[in-house]
Amino acid sequence: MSAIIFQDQSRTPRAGVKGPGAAEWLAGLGLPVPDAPNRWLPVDGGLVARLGLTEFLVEGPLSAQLAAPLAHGVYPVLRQDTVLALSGEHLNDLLLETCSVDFGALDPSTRPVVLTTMVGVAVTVIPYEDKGIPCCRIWCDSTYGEWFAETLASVAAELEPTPHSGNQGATA
Amino acid sequence: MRLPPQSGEWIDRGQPLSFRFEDRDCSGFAGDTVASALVASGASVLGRSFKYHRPRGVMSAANHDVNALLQWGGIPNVRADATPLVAGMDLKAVNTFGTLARDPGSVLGWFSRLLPVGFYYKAFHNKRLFPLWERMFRAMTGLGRVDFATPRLHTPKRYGFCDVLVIGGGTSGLSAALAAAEQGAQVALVDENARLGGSTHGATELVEKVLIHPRIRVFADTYAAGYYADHWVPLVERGRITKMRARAVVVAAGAFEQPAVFRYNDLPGIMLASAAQRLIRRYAVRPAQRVVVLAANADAYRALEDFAAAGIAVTAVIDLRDKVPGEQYALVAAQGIPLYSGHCIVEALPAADGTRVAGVRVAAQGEAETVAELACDGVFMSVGWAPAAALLYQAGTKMRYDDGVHQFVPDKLPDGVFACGRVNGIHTLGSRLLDGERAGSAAAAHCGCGAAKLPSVPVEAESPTHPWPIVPHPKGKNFIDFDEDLQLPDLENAIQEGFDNIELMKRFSTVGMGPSQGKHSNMNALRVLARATGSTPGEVGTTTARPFFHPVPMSHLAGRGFTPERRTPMHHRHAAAGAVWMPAGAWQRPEYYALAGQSRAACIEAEALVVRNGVGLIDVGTLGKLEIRGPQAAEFLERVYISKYAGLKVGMTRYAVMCDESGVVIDDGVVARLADEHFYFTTTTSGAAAIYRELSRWNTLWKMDCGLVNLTGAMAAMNLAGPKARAVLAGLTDVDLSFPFLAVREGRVCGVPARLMRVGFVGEWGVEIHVPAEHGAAVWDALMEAGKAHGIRPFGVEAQRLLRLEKGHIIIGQDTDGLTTPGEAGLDWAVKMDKAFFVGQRSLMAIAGKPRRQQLIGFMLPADHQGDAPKECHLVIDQGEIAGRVTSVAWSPSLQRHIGLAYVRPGMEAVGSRFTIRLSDKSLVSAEVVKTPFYDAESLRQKVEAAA
Amino acid sequence: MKIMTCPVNGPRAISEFAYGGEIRPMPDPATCSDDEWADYVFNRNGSPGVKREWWCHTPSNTWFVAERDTARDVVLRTYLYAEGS
Amino acid sequence: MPWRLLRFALSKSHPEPRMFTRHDRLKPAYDVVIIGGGGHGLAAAYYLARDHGITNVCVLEKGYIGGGNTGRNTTIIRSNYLTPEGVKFYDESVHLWQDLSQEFDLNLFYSNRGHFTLAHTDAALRTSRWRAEVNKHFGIDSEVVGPEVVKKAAPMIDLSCGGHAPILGALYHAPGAVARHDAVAWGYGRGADMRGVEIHQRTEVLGIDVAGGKVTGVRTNRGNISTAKVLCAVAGSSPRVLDMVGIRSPIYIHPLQAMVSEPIKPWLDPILVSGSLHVYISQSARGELVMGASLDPYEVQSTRSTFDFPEGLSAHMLDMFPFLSNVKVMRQWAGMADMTPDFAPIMGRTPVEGFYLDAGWGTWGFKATPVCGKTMSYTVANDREHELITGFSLDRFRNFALTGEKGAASVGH
Repeated sequence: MSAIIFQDQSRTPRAGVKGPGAAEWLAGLGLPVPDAPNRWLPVDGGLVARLGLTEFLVEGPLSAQLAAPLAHGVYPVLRQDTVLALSGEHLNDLLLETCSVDFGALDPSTRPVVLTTMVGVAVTVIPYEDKGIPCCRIWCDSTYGEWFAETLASVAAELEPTPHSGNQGATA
Repeated sequence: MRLPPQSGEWIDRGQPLSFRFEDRDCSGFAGDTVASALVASGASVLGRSFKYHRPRGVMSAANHDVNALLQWGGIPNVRADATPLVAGMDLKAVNTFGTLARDPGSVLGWFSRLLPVGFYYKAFHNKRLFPLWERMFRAMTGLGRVDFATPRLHTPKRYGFCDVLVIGGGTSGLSAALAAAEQGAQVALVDENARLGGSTHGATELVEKVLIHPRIRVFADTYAAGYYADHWVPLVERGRITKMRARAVVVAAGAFEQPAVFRYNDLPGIMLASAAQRLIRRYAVRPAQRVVVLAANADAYRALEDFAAAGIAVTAVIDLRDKVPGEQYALVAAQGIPLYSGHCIVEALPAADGTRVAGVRVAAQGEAETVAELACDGVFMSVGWAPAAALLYQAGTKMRYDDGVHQFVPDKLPDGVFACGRVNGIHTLGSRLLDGERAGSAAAAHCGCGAAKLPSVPVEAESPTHPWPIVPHPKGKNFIDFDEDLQLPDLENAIQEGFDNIELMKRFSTVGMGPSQGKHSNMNALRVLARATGSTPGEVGTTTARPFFHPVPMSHLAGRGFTPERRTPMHHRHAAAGAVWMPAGAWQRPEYYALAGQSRAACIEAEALVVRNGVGLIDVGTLGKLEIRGPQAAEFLERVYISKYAGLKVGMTRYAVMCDESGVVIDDGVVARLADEHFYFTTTTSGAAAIYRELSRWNTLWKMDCGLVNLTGAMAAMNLAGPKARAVLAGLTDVDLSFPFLAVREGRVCGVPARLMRVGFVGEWGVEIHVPAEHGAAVWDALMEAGKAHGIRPFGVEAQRLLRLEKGHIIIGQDTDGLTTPGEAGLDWAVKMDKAFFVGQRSLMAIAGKPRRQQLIGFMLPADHQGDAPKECHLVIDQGEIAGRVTSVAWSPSLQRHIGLAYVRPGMEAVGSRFTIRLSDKSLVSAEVVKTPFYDAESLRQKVEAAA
Repeated sequence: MKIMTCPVNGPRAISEFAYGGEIRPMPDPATCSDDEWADYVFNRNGSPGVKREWWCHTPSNTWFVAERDTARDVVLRTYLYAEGS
Repeated sequence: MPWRLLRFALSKSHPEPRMFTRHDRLKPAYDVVIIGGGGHGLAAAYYLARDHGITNVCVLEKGYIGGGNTGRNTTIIRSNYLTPEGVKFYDESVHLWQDLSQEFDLNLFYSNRGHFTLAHTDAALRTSRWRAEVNKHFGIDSEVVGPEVVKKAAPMIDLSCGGHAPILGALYHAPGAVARHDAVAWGYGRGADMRGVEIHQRTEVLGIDVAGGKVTGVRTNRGNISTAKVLCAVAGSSPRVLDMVGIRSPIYIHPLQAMVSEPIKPWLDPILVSGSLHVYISQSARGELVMGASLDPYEVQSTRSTFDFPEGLSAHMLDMFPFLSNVKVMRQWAGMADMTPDFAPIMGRTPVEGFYLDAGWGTWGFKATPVCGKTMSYTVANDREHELITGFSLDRFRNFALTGEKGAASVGH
């Protein structure tokens, strides 16, 4: 089976902010603000992800803007995550062996942001497609980062070509 | 023996496989089960029974022939009837003394009169002799053997998702899957057999349709191990588990054909008619030549066709029913087979060597006198069925006993759970098709796919199950439970002894507790109990059907077994420096750094002395690191910590102790005020996650105008300490290091933003440096580099423990326990009862009036102390009574004394008084209560300006 | 595995959640008696029934309220504390 | 073969009487009504009749005897507790256990296997020493031992536990034992029955009558009874029964699950417990591995099973014993543990006169069965707590005077 490609993108500039005033404050900076929880929007060279109701993650050059003076109810969040970009035809098989969320049921075009656990580690996941190839971007606490990446890689390496044994040629 | 090719047979005659069984060379074909291959090569005895070591053969060929358990190398309890044949297998029967053919254990059969039900409760319990008996039992008990060389198998586990999960690939299951898929549902179909089709044994048109359907995923050779909340069903495949989350579940698990109960009904050659049919149709194996068919339903007569086709001569059909329906009678008449209706087998007759049935004695139902003795080498029984309802029970289905079909059927099904086919009391082929369609359609509709079709399913015209297929015999050996070697009298006797409800009978007699979990025994046992207590099977009820449906290997359950590991940014620096690790939750922390040729103690002592006399560096990045901002941030901290923070000056820090609502100390740390509405604070390593979560809960509850941020993983932290620490840091930071003890400053270290806190945990001039995690390693390297000239060394947790002990600082969880109040731990000075509120305050108020339980004090051993020193948790003894315990103790290289902390009874805490500590060897050590800190009593070293 | 529905993150395996116990009103520490306080600190409503409980979706640190029948382990509804009952 | 088994061969009919008399109806009044036909309730009935001559007693069981936690636990018996009151109490229990089989003339398979509490952290090692020292103080055989001793007792163990929880040592408790749990209930039941106690199964208590702060009667699905003394020994149902008499308690219910493997030839002699890995394991006389873990994480008053349990427990089992990979787990089940804030039971009189409580047994009720019966029967008979249980009174919570067992639970975890 075609391998799953791992890229460590932890060097991408990023910043976070949370609090009841965060959405308004970001909008005030001219950043696009996803109107629903757990959705993301692309911004040139990066993205703005809404993690739940009042927390945001900004990736890319625009994250520099979060250095702006704070407002009432706005709390900066230092982001030091390990960031992994995964892609490959059989990515979903890897996700099925490492996470209890049904990514297959999510529609990437709705720009979902998933806060869950993979192999026992809390993660933020954005599933998307690139030229028809399933991809996902995963953020996790950098102190778990090494073990997390090693573990995912070892699972990916063992993935079996067929989605499941005992399948008598039926399409999955 | 092997038959000529049968249409639709499962074996591949192009792939012969050779294997060994009991040191005999055998052969079979790909597609065989071990059992079918063995029967094909003429074996009739496949194993020995659990208790009496009686020879046993194929009985169900449906994965509950647990008398045919084999040892395959290191793999115990391999089920011959359910395990595909693999080339080169070397198999031995489990639970035999000597060999399978010659098993001296079978003499136990002669003693069976001496071994009544529950006999082991009735003897062997002489207090002195029991250990001997027990050794004997343990030598005889158990089945297969484990091979200690077996490696840990990492079996993959995956999550699966579908709309409708259909359990059972027989006629009704196939029909259900198809109906659901046709309505647009994503369907998963599971069957434990290698091929779909159930009792039709494979390649039907229906099977073809299912296999090619784009919305149906097929899991063959896979079993559903159990039903768990919210339609969560683990599917056990040979090499993995798929944890299937369905939106609706259709249970089409069918029914287990049930044995008749008569004397010697366990002889090899006596099997269920369905077992014989499997062997013939799937594996082209003829299990016998001349057989007697014991019948009580239409299935038996339908099977005659298969037997004839296989060239098996049927000597007679013995039917338990007085009246045999015309079309069934016609079938035997046509073949000229004698029919004994209203008769039963009272006894099977063993061949001379006892390893196979040689004939049967026939009598009229309820009569003792034999009317015929028929020679045969096989008996095929088809007298009834028991529903495979385990998953329905686990799902919470209410079942009722249906007198029309003499079986339990679903009465009230839980939401989203459906049943069809034999498990639903529907046995006729055409009806099973309809019932499957009904259930599949309804299940799809439940998931919002289409509307439920409601075909009317005709009720069974006649019962496929006989209500009493049981024949008593004065000499017993009429087996009900083949796993446990339980005979009819055993159950009758258990009932007589008062174990007369289904659960007690099961527990006392162990019926249904063997590896087959009662698949062939529970129903007959229940009938026996019902008759004995004059109640109906419905009133008796069934035992609870716990998971698993079939046993599941531990490697499958364990999967890969993920154990997350957490590493600070400096992890690899520690490894390179020879760190000896100690686990701290998910973290690995350096306990100390090993030096070639030096003992652990020496290394730790050296590290401590470097801090006292030079400079040391420790990674404290595992501490919880939190931030709180907002107008009410100070007030929030005042409510969760026992001290005051509203008045804390910007730029200063303060020790912080947290209690739970009962006033027990649960955590501590340091609070630093960076701005009026901005605090940065730490928690213990072990407390970090829970404390952040609990503070978040308080904040949700109190709805205060402030917000918490967890920076535990985002910030690296290290403590640079020692007289030369300032000199090391001076060249690396823009912060004026003359800032006072307990102050905090923000600035840059090695060009990166940093927070510097002047803390005194180890009692020297020291700075805790917090920087973003990505810069941790670089800052660490820079400090080590700059420290070279000053002889800097990294120090580990043990050295830090020693240093803090010299300062009399406590460690939460070591110097406190689950009941310790601040006062007991000597923290009265930190408790501000005059605050409006803090968590635990009200409890401390209530406790204040009561006598104290214990008091933490510092102690020293005499300077001239010889011999062993106390260890942590050695007891303080006062007048022969326990008066406390040591919580921390160490040899202080700086003081050249043994120092420690201990809890003592109130009244013993006076400085200068002596008390006694008892060591493990019961020797007593005298200690003196001393003031803490032990070292640098005035705490000047951490305050004074260290030489720049 | 059992499903718990986080009001923000949606239905998830219950292993993603931390249980915070039944929501019980705290008596006013200033006015309540020692006995009333001890009752609040230690005593529980241990009988089966529908209870309002604290639950936290740990990956997102979202605390919320679940109304759960503890006899059948069935979650009836979940909502954010701020949204009240 | 013991001669006594011969009688089964010699007699035509099965020469065994009923163990438990069947009583068609309840009497209108009893001196003592015991709610709960588990080990504790039946033991209390037995000792009431045997030691205190009180035989006008009925035991009310809503299901069948021994069907609750008595028949659902992993049968471990030990006395290596942390507090003086705990140690004395459980030590007395162990002594009673050792003679029960002969006393009952019923083989309970009381099997002294030795008990190791494995320590994987230095904190756990400290707690082990604490328990060992307290135990020895009261003459109980407990000792902190090194990994090599563990290895000697269970040579096939992986001391590194898969690399993530190395075993640093253990608390070895030689008296540690297991017993056939059901038989304990039957033995006490038969003994009580022979002495005139009535055991009523399938009899559910619907209410308890209290007048003027005193118990006056019990209402059941089979009629009402008047009595002045009620002993409540219902483990997971304790809060419900306490509600009937309006008593508030700190008891909360979490399920405790267990599982058992297919029978395999015995290879494991001692009982092993690992706090860090949440595993306890022993091998039964049938050759089955009996395995348990920690409490379920949240309150549930039912005995449902979860799949997370065998998943997690198996992973930790294989950390210790990798070679069990191919061994199959046959069955899982659950019980309802009645927990208290300080991990110690609640025993004795209550604010309602004539209502006696034996509850809060959490995960350790089985091992206490005999001593509970003895001390509770004394307490009921004399309306005064037996000296061994004075530390376990309900009002310790009102007085913020919790027992110290909580120490062990929080130190070293």
